[in-house]
Amino acid sequence: MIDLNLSPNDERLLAAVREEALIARRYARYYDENEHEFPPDQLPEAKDHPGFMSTLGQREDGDAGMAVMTTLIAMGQTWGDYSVRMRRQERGLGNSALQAAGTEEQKRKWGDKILAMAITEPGCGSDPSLVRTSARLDGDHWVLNGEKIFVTTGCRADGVVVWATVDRAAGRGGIKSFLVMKGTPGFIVAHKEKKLGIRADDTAAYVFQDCRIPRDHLLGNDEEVHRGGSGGFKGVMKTFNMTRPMVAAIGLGMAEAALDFTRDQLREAGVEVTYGSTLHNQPAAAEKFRRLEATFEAARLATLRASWLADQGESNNLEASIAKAKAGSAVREVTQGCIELLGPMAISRDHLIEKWFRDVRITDIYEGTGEIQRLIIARTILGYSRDELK
Amino acid sequence: MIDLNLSPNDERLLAAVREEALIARRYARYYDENEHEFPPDQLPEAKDHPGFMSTLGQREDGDAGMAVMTTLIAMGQTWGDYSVRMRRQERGLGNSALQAAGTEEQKRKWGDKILAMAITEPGCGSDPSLVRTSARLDGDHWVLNGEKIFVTTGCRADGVVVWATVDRAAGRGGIKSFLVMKGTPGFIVAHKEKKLGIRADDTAAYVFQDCRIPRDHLLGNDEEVHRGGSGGFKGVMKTFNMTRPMVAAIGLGMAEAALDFTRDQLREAGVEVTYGSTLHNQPAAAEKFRRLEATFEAARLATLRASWLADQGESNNLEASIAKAKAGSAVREVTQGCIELLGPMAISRDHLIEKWFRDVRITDIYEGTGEIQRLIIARTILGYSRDELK
Amino acid sequence: MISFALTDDQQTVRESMRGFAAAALRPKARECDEAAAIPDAFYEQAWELGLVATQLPEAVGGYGAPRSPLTNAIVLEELAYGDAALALAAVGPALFAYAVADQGTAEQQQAYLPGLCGDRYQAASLAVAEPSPTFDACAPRTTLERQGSGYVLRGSKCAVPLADRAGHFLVVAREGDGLAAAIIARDAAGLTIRDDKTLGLKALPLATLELDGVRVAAGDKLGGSAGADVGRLLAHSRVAIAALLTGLGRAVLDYCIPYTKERVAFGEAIARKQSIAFRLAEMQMEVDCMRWMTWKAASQLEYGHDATRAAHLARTYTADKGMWIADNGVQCLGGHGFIREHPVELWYRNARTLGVLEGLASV
Amino acid sequence: MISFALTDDQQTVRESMRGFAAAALRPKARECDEAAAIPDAFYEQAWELGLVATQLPEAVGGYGAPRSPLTNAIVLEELAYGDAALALAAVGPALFAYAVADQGTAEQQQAYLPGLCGDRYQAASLAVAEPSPTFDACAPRTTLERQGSGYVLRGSKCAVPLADRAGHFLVVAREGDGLAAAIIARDAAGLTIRDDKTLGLKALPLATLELDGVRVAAGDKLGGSAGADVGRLLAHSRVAIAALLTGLGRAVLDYCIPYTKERVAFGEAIARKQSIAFRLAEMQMEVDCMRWMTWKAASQLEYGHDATRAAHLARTYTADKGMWIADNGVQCLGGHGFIREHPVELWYRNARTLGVLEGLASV
Repeated sequence: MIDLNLSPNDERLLAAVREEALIARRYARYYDENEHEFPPDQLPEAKDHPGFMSTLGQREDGDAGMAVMTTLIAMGQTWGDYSVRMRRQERGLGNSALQAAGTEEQKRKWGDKILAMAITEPGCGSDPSLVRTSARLDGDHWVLNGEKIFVTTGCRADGVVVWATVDRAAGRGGIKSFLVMKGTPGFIVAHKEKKLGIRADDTAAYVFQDCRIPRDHLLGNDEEVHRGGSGGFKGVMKTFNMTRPMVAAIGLGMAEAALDFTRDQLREAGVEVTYGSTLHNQPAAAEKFRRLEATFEAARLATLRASWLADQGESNNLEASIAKAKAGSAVREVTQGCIELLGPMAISRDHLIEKWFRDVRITDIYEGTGEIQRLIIARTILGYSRDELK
Repeated sequence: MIDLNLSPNDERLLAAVREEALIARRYARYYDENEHEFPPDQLPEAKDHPGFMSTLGQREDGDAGMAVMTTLIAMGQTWGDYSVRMRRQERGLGNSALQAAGTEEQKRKWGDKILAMAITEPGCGSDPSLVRTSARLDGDHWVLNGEKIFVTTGCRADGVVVWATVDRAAGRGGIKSFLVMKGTPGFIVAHKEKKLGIRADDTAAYVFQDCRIPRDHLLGNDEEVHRGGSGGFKGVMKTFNMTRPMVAAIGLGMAEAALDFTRDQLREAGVEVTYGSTLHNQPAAAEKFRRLEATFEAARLATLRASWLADQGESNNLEASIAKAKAGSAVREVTQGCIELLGPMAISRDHLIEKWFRDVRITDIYEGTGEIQRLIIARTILGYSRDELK
Repeated sequence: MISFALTDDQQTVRESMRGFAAAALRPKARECDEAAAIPDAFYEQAWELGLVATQLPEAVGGYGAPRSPLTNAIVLEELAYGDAALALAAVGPALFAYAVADQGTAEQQQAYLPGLCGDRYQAASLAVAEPSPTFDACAPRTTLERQGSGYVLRGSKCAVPLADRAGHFLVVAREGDGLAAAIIARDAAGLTIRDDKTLGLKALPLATLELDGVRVAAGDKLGGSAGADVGRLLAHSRVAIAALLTGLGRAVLDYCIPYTKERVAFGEAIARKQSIAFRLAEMQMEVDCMRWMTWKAASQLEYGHDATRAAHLARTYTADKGMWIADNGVQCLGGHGFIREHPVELWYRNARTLGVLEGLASV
Repeated sequence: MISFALTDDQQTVRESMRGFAAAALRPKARECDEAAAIPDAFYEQAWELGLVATQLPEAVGGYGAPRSPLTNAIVLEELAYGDAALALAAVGPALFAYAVADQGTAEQQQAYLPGLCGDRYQAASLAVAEPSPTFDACAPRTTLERQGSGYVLRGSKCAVPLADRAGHFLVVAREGDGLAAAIIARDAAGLTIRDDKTLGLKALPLATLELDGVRVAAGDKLGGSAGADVGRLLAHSRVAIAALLTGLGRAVLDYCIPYTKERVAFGEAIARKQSIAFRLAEMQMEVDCMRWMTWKAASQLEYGHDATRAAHLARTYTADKGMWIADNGVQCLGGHGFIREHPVELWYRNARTLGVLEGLASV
């Protein structure tokens, strides 16, 4: 049965998420201005605050599925701030990779650690087949050499899932992922990058210099090199289907914050956004606001669609890319448009909207740029292979 | 000295052009609804009407150059209608090709004829190097075989400049243009196409079956086949630099008609478009109108820029493509937007705006699609060859 | 609950509508557009599907299936995938029927619905749009005023579907500061009907109604003296148009994919150029978004929430993106997109037409 | 006459400004943005170019060159190509100086202009923008009211450039139903100046002026009792911002071209992908259009026509396209576009900031 309305139970839960988010929002400016610092694992307010997880309680009939709910919770949290949380989340992207491609033993051993994921290198953007970081087998150890950049939560994670090639000649088939824990000799964590936005977030650069790790740190323990075909690469790629709707949701939460702020400001100034009447006789500001709202709503629904498919256990490769690509452009349009609507006041750092404008810009860039997502969508609908459409 | 204001003398001339255009506009609907007919060579009103050329008089200091003026006159004429004119224009695209690439003798011989230009074939869109129509030398005659489509003014022209290859192996270097007069055996003119818009215009399809023409009908008489390089192709390509700003102007004239109609209708309904005050407290309709107006103005200026360069005798290959590409998208945005502004009344065939919406759609398609223009622009600014950027 | 799952019934309906659109609509679309007419046989053929009667109460001769804006949104998308003009001809009478069924008094239902549940095609229509440059469905210029025991209608309406054959019209008008809808017969004194010639939907009979003091019996104001929620009625029609535009958008995309894969330029299929491939990807993104925006509004109607905002946003969004998709469809075909041998130029006209009209259909 | 031809003087000025921007602005842009400050040495260095004094009358110590909005539009494009914040610091005092020279009384010119023609950098500024969510330059909330022999100013202004060092401010306010501009000194009673921290143009000193009943002498209303054409003053500032956005847009494009030609992905330079190449082509188209829109408005000012409409359209157009270009500049660089090692993220912030402010510069 089609229903795109939230259940009362889910409404309650998301209200609790937003309540925490509003508290976290108080710290947003501080960590934006002090980018060398990290937000605490837990905010001072946490002690008097049960946390929304406690209000999750029993899922009831008519409640949304877990993937959908996770997406909506992420949206609610970033409605407060991208980086600051009442309590720090316990997982990184590497954990998803571990779940997707790790052996049972590996999941037991590292499941409780916070794992980042290191894919991008200075030489390769969103093209994983250009990975230069190498892994050489030396007795019972792998020896890693290479550089990684744009590693999300890379500074504070306990360890990382690194993409490296065991045989460059084999192309994508030679790419494997390895688990490396912090403190391993030869694993150097460079300072976090100075960025346009999401400054409190840690985005690290890694260097591996003859970094030796035990042989069984190869994720999935599949040492066979697949010639031609994508091979073990598939496993790690799975991660993307899980992360793209999340990344979309993270951006949309901030875009929604911008819309809410703008609506409130306009209302206080006497411009009420109403619905029903078409273009004419309406204030231009209200009409423009409604267009931005529609764009946001479309991206939000595309994201829920991708997550819902995941809940159904159905493939969502196409829909995950649609969600990511649509959100990537929607959040730019929305935050740019809100600042245009509010004018001079909106570019002041006395308000957070200028920060949301900077923060959301990452959405269309990381975890596969908008261009990469469109490639995936086009290949899918055209039935083209990677070689037929580059 | 930079000056983008028209001189009083040019204002007068263009006012006269518009006066004729308004008379021609009375016939626009009839020839749209009766697409098998052609507008007369001269309207009944012509006899009581001197025609704007008579008011051209002496050019004064401070008047615009001829290329600019020709562009503005074309804009003024299509402000009335795409096809209907007080007096039929005496030139086709083939005439431009003749001027650009013909020998003095050929110009003398065919200069007073109306010549269409036949480039596109069923198999090739905007890629002239795919021309299949062949020209074989047989004694003192060329023998043409092949098909052409989308030949503008193809039905009523006295003759045509046809692109054909004398040596397919030579690629672009083998492409030559030939003059074929109506009535030549083996030159079949098919019915004009049924189109979305510009229905009164004649767009013909040609078939050449062993069509024999004298050897000296080869434009420029250059029989040498240039291997590799574009060779004789360059001559015919020149034509494009002359036609692109014209094509832009033709579309912009109709877009301006749509803007003027919309402004008048809104005013009558009590929505005044004013300037100065920004977004807020303005009616949404007025704000949207101003955006359309700005887009139109930008395309108009880009077109004048390309024509002005021609007047200076400077190369305008880049600017001609910018004008064509910008106008191609601007006229779509403007006419689509005007109908949105006026709502239900605008889709009625009691008004011409729905016709302008259909007519302008050709602008981004013929004489090189918007995609081709962007290719040309990109190659120019990137310094890429045809092979480096396809 | 957040769910995109069709019921089994909805899946069945979607399949059968898809089949009907492919067999009876798409093949006729061009011919009907050129002739600016739809053969009577088509009306009867469509009528046999019982599209209108299905969701009308058994008491008036309907099949008594529950009213489902969601199911209807699915039906309209599939029919418009075939052809929007023929789709509107097929479901037109629902405009009047659903409004009366949802908001009419018992007497009104008994008086007007049985005729729409018969074996032969019966038309009735809704009059919303007006020929004013600042038309706003929520602020019509047409007025309904008390006069004696009844009311009187003054104003003019345009683009009224099926006006050439409708037995009755439901006319939306301003009553004092509010909105009302009144039922009038086609032979009512003071009513003149004039055919509209339009940019798109040419095959669909559309007309202007001149209402020169047309009398309305007291009992013929929708909902009786209590009146009706006209905003809700408009929401139903806006969601319907959003669904039609979604179907049209999908039709354009599905036509461009094989075409651009076959069409060769500069040595390879143009679909392999990023400029085309990325555009197709964008079309796919927007067709999806259009559908979800439509479903969101439809599900608010379905479950009795206020759908004013969602219907408004869905309408605006689908009008914009539908136009964008049709425009790019023409561009993907280049010169062929401008020729009436291919359907994209038809979709280009229909997209703009659907984008500015109101009250063409109902969910 | 329709001409795009620069005079010889204009070509010389353009070349020298291009050189100055490359040598003194672009290399300092990042450092100044991170420090949110401009070294005093830069102000003096820029002052030596005589940008402000050149077009001021000799009678007040200027070089007496004719006022030329077109020349100034060319200068601003070139300086903004280097860096918009530093450009605004360099030409800031012209905001006040040109307004007084164009519309001030003889007394006002004698009183305030000589100080701006000296050997050392002297700041004076213009206050237009206000911190209201519905700010409209033509309908300010700040008021100028008669009081005794003079006037009194009430309200608040924001994003006032060089407010940290300006000796005088020209404040735009509503006077009755019309607009007026009044000159006040920085030490005027009732005036409080508070630094603004902003999204972009971080290096440029911007501040909020609280005007708590600031007294204005009768002779300090711009144009005297007759008042001034404030609309024309605003047009001068809008054309200036349009010129700055044009320079910024060109800077983005010229940075992306070599970058995308060097950057390799999937085996070839990304500039060879149509998705990138066509975007660059679109940027080139819009940079050109932005310039012509700016020149159109500037040439109306230059030749004494009413430039209200052209300035409004140029401002709106360049704000939209400047934002679009900067946004795509970031996208062309991918992850590197988000890092503060490259200038595109700076241009992204500056484009949005320039797009919503008024009264930052004047032509």
